[in-house]
Amino acid sequence: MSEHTAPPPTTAVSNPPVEALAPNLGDGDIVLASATPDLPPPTRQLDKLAKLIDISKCIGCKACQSACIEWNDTHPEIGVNFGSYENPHDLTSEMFTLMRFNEYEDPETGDLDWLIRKDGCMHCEDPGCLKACPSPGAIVKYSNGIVDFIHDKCIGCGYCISGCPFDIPRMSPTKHVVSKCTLCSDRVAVGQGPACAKACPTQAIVFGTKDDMIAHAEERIADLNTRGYDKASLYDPAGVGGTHVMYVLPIGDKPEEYSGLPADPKISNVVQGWKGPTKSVGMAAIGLAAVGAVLHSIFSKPNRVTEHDRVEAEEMVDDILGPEETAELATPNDEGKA
Amino acid sequence: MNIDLSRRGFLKLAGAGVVATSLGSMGFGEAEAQELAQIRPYKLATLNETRNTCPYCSVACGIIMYTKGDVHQGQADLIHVEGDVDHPTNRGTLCPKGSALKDFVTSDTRLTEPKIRRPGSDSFEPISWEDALDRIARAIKDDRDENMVQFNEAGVPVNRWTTAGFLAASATTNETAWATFKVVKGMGIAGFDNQARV
Amino acid sequence: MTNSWTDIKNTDLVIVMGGNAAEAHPCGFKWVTEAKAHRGAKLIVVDPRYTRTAAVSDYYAPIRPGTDIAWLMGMIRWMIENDKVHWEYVRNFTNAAFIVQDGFGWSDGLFSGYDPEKRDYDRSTWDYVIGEDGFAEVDMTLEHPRCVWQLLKRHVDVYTPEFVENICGTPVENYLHIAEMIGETSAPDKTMTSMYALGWTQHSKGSQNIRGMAMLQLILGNIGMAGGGMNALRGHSNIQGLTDMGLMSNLLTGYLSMPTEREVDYPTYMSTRNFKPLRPGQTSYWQNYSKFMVSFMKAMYGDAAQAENDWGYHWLPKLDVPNYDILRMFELMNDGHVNLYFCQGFNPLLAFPNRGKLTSALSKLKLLVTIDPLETETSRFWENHGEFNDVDTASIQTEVIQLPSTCFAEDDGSLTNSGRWLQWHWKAATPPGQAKLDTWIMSQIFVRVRELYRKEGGSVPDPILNLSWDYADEGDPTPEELAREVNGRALTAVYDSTDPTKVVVEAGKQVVNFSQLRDDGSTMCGCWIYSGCWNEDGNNMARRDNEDPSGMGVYPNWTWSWPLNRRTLYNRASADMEGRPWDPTRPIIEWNGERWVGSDVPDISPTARPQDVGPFIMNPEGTSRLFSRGMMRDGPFPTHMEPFESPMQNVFNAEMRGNPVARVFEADVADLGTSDEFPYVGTSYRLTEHFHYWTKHNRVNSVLQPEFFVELSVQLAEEKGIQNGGWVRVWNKRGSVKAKAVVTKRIKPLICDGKPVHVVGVPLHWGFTGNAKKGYGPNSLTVFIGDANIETPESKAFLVNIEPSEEPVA
Amino acid sequence: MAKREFSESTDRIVATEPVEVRRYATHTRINHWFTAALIVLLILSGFALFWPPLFFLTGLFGGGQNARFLHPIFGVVACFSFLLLFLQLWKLNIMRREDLVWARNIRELLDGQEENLPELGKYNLGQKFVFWGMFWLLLAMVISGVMIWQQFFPDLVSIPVRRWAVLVHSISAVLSVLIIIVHVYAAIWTRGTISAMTRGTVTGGWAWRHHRKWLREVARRQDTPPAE
Repeated sequence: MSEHTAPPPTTAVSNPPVEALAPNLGDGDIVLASATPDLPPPTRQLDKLAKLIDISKCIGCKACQSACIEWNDTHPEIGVNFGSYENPHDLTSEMFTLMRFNEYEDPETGDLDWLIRKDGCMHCEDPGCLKACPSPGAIVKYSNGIVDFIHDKCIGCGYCISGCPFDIPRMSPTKHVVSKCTLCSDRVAVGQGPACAKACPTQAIVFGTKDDMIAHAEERIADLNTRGYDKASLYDPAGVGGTHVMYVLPIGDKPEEYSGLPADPKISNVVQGWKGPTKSVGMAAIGLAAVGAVLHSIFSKPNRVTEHDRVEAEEMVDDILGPEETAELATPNDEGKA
Repeated sequence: MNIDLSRRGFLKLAGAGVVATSLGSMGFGEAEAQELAQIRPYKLATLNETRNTCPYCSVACGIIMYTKGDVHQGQADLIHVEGDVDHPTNRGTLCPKGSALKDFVTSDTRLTEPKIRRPGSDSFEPISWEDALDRIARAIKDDRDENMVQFNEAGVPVNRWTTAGFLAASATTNETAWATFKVVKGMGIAGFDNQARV
Repeated sequence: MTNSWTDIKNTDLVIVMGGNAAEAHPCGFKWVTEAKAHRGAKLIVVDPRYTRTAAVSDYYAPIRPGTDIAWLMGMIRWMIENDKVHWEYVRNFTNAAFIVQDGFGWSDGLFSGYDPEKRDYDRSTWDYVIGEDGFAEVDMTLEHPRCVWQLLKRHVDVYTPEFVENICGTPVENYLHIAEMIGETSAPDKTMTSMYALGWTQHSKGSQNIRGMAMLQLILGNIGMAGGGMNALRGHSNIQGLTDMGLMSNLLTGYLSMPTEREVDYPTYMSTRNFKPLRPGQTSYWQNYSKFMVSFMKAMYGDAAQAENDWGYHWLPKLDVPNYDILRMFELMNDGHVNLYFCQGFNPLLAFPNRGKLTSALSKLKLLVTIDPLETETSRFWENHGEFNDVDTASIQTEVIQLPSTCFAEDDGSLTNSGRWLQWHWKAATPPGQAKLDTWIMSQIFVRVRELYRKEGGSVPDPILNLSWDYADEGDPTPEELAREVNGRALTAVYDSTDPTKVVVEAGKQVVNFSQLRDDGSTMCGCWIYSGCWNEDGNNMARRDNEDPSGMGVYPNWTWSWPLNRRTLYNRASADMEGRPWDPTRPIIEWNGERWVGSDVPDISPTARPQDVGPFIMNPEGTSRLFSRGMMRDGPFPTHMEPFESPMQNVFNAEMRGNPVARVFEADVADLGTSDEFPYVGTSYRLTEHFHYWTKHNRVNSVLQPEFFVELSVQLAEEKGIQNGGWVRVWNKRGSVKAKAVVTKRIKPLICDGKPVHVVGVPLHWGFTGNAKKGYGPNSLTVFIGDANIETPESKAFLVNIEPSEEPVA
Repeated sequence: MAKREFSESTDRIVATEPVEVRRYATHTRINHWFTAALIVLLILSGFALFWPPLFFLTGLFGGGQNARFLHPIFGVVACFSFLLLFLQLWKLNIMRREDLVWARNIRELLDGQEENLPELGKYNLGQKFVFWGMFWLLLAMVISGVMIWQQFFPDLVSIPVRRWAVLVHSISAVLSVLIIIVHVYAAIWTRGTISAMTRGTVTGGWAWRHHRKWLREVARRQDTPPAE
């Protein structure tokens, strides 16, 4: 490891270094960690980063998928064609990003639009996966916005899958750990941008500080407005506190048309209820019950069998059985006699 | 022991980190003491980089090849390929094919030894370079001597050899092309083309 | 490409027709998205399918495969009718004003001089009227009834928008909308760029498709302009280089042409190639032909090439037919006339039409040698793969030798990109196993053959014994040695052409460029257009200065571009008759009163006065050609011709099938089908996830597009009961393939001649070797007929039938 | 032979001086403790995944991955074990009128005044509540548990349903732990109870005090009419 630390990334248009640099992301940059209520405060605040996917420039070439596989050394299966350009057929624990295709005909004009969306982790400001995760530190969020899965802390419970509002994390059926896009945290750590953004032939995927990306998106939207896409918009959903992967949507008023991009994603109330009240109220109730029992045992005398009870019992038994049988049964005798 | 431990744990609800540490020290594998952040180790550190050009389409994107070892001093294995940001045309970008160039170079259907399929046989068998090249040279000599058209009816020297043909690779370098051109036209082969015909 | 990839960012309008740039050239297409984002440029896509390029287009229109000429002639008609013409450009920079001989004419879809027996034209009248002064007659008013402009107006008159719609299936309203968009670029300061590829070349009249657009671009004044031009997006990384380098049956290096039998000696050969100017003061650069030819012969035969033996002219093979192109070679092979065949990094079994015929032809060879880094279907054509390659292995007597070669990662050298940049690359990895460099393999074969001739003598040994082969290691020439040979050097001192006492190059030194070549044997040069690539300044192809002073994407010091490091061809045409740029905001070069100056190397003598010398210096006219004289076998103007297999008769001439002068081999006539038997139009294409037949060997690309499929419209699927994702069989007389069906809204039935025409899209990329699922290529179905001029097979339009089917058995 | 309404066939008086009554047969006791043990494991592994401060408990199972793997397996076994117990005990846990009277006077019970409480059979309402409570909660947990059993049923239900399942599962877990606390404490507070599940017998006094009808019936069932 060399002395000097890698600079913070500002763009994906950069050639990765070959010298060994100290990473610029570390414990001190973690602002959220799963199941870690008393996380030590970050030592500094990094610039917020974002990946912007301009669908109006995307040609659906899958360079992002290819670059993703190569950089992350994943091994998706060679599948089959099922009547679509989508391959693999869904995100998998070996395919972190996926081009989704939808042939959309404008209800008024009947004009065809081939809507192609790069699906993958949105790196939410308020990550549902992290909220749901029970394993301390298995999911972390850095102050630059990257939400990362720490595989050797993952216990394979799949709670993050229920927690995610975008249906992104995928469980490896063999390794029993969950995977998703890391926003190439290993590249970011040496001052680079994600492999997909670097590769994207038309630069439909761009990367930089979130402020720069929003400014860039505004330019793009202005251009789209002049081309008849007057509803063009930036997708940075507030429901999850904004995301660090954003889209420029030409048909901005119909995100669902982009292969089911949720119009108003947020962490499900059920998940909120489960990780919120249930946990606190539940554990409180259990605590109270336990304490209550202890106190009761201290401050109230226990319910004891009295001499009177013993006598009553013997009398009752004598009355029913009569002296002989009683005598036979005098001492403990499991065989007894019917 | 467990009871005791868990009590100690209860006393120490000071955050998983700390608890984990205490457990770790008690030899609980899963909860080994470890820093929270675990960025994947950066895989290009200390590799060699070499400028090259994508061999696929004619955009001819600039690429950087990251290798373990130096090709000029023995073995060099390709680890990663990425677009070259310095290149004016592709500015570091690569298409789905260029991004996966490493898989072409390291493909398990790369050819590694000369092979020969005998007439009627249902399989290839290995053959040494020497034998293969001698066999080819002999076949060329014999067929050329037999079928070279030296003169046409009018007695004009035409030196045309049409019973042999050569298809050249339009992914080879200009230098390879020049060597190939000299050899093939030099031998008088008329049926000489490359993919530009397709 | 007349322009460079990076120049596309300067355009106002991009038309992608006859290609699918986003899908086949994604990183080059970046410059289209740049032009859109930063110049507000618009993108038009005209294609039978709504492609991935169309997905980011501003306007899309469908067209029936193989009808581009009608579409383009209609556009020219509309431009003329609506005065969307760059008049000053047309008058001065094209041959619009030239007077054409009376004999020339056109009727019933045929030009004058047609001979149905020969299937050829007598082209003698397709030329200018030459005056007493030996120069062509012109009428600068363009009023003369026999001037090219008037002939053109008459020629395109029939192509009304309705007529075009009837043939092409492009709805009139779409067509007119596009006409409006294109028309705007007739303004001197507006440009359109045409990006095309095999969607235009792979037709029996491919060259005429391209001419059609070139003529439109000339009429709009878009050739030679920044952000303009005719941009052929070449398919392979060095297909430009191999063509420049003359690895073609009809070419020598640098577009010098192979001698034919009629050229009985060198003087006769040269007599048809001295190209004296057709207008006063014009450059007619081919006047230097002999300098390039002699220098080439010296490069081939060294000292053995002398004036006395016509520089070894007779050692070159002389052609008895126009072309020993690949189709002809396989035809000969199939007739048992070929014994030996070499495939160096080429997989013809999948790349060429009528696979059944190819297999039968390869089976008749004595020896097939394949040189490739990867397994190829060709090298295993004899191997049975069930339905995917159903051959009787035991009966195939061909011996096959498969030689493992290196790939790009393992060699040094230069590749010439589509924009004519020669870019040097460096090896990074060690070859696997015993794989060897192609240069080593070719040299080893050569030295062995030469040795046999030295020992045994034999038939015509001279060209082999005299072949110049002075490399440090004869068995293994280095790329550096070869590159320096290509650039050329002085063999003896070279003197100034005007001052014979002044030495311009000393003996043994590299020539600076082709201007120093001589025809007296004092210079040698492998490929004249590449001269300058490695001169005394060193390896210019390895230059890596990516500065762009003009900001117009010129990058003058990035590697090296032929000719003379020029980045935009015909750039003289970017300025008016006074030498002022048509668009002052996008100047390439301008006349400063004494010389041409600017961001690019002028495509004209730097001191040639703008009023005197025309921009198209390679043409004796000094102008470009709206009328191509006798240069093309199938007409001086493009005229609508149907594909050989078409759902529709030729509207001009019901008797006419395909291109009337295209070569058709007897044996293939029986294989042609008609629309009553095969009602659907098949067309072949590439997908962005794959590169031809290589990437099916790659795991990643096989993941991204794993399995062979065909695309068809929702309507056709319903008609045939085809399920999306289900198996279908597509067949015609030549073959049958089974594929998954992708039923899509992106292909819609076209109404042509009042009837719906269904298109079936057949992507290539699959075979029986590699990682991806086994599959077929479209070439099992395509027609074994090529373009009338250059013999590129008609793979983009053929007839098929389709039905639901079962999974094939491997 | 008197009819059996408030007792199991295995219940009997095993001694008279002092009176000692068999309350649980050996197999029933084994069944009970086996179930109890599994439930303890379930609580340890379950709460480790439910409440972060307890995550370290996964260490008891060799780490999170193992705890995650074992928990549902414990669960399934526990359910079968409980099912056996259920089949043995359900009849006498059916509600009766006197249970309501008993419930109304529950305060007196807590004050140790049981004079006015009705005579009870083998179980009082509290015990019945524990029994049925555990039954329904275990049922809920096994069903919801399978729905979120990622390793073996990854795609059994949709993600929204899965979210509900995990909520139901955790609420049920909390409730069942509350019940278990009541169960255990009641057993401790009511002296003389524990032996029922350890030795299997209770004293006559305990029986007379808390389950008089049961004692009476057990005695009657042992009374052989005098020979003529």
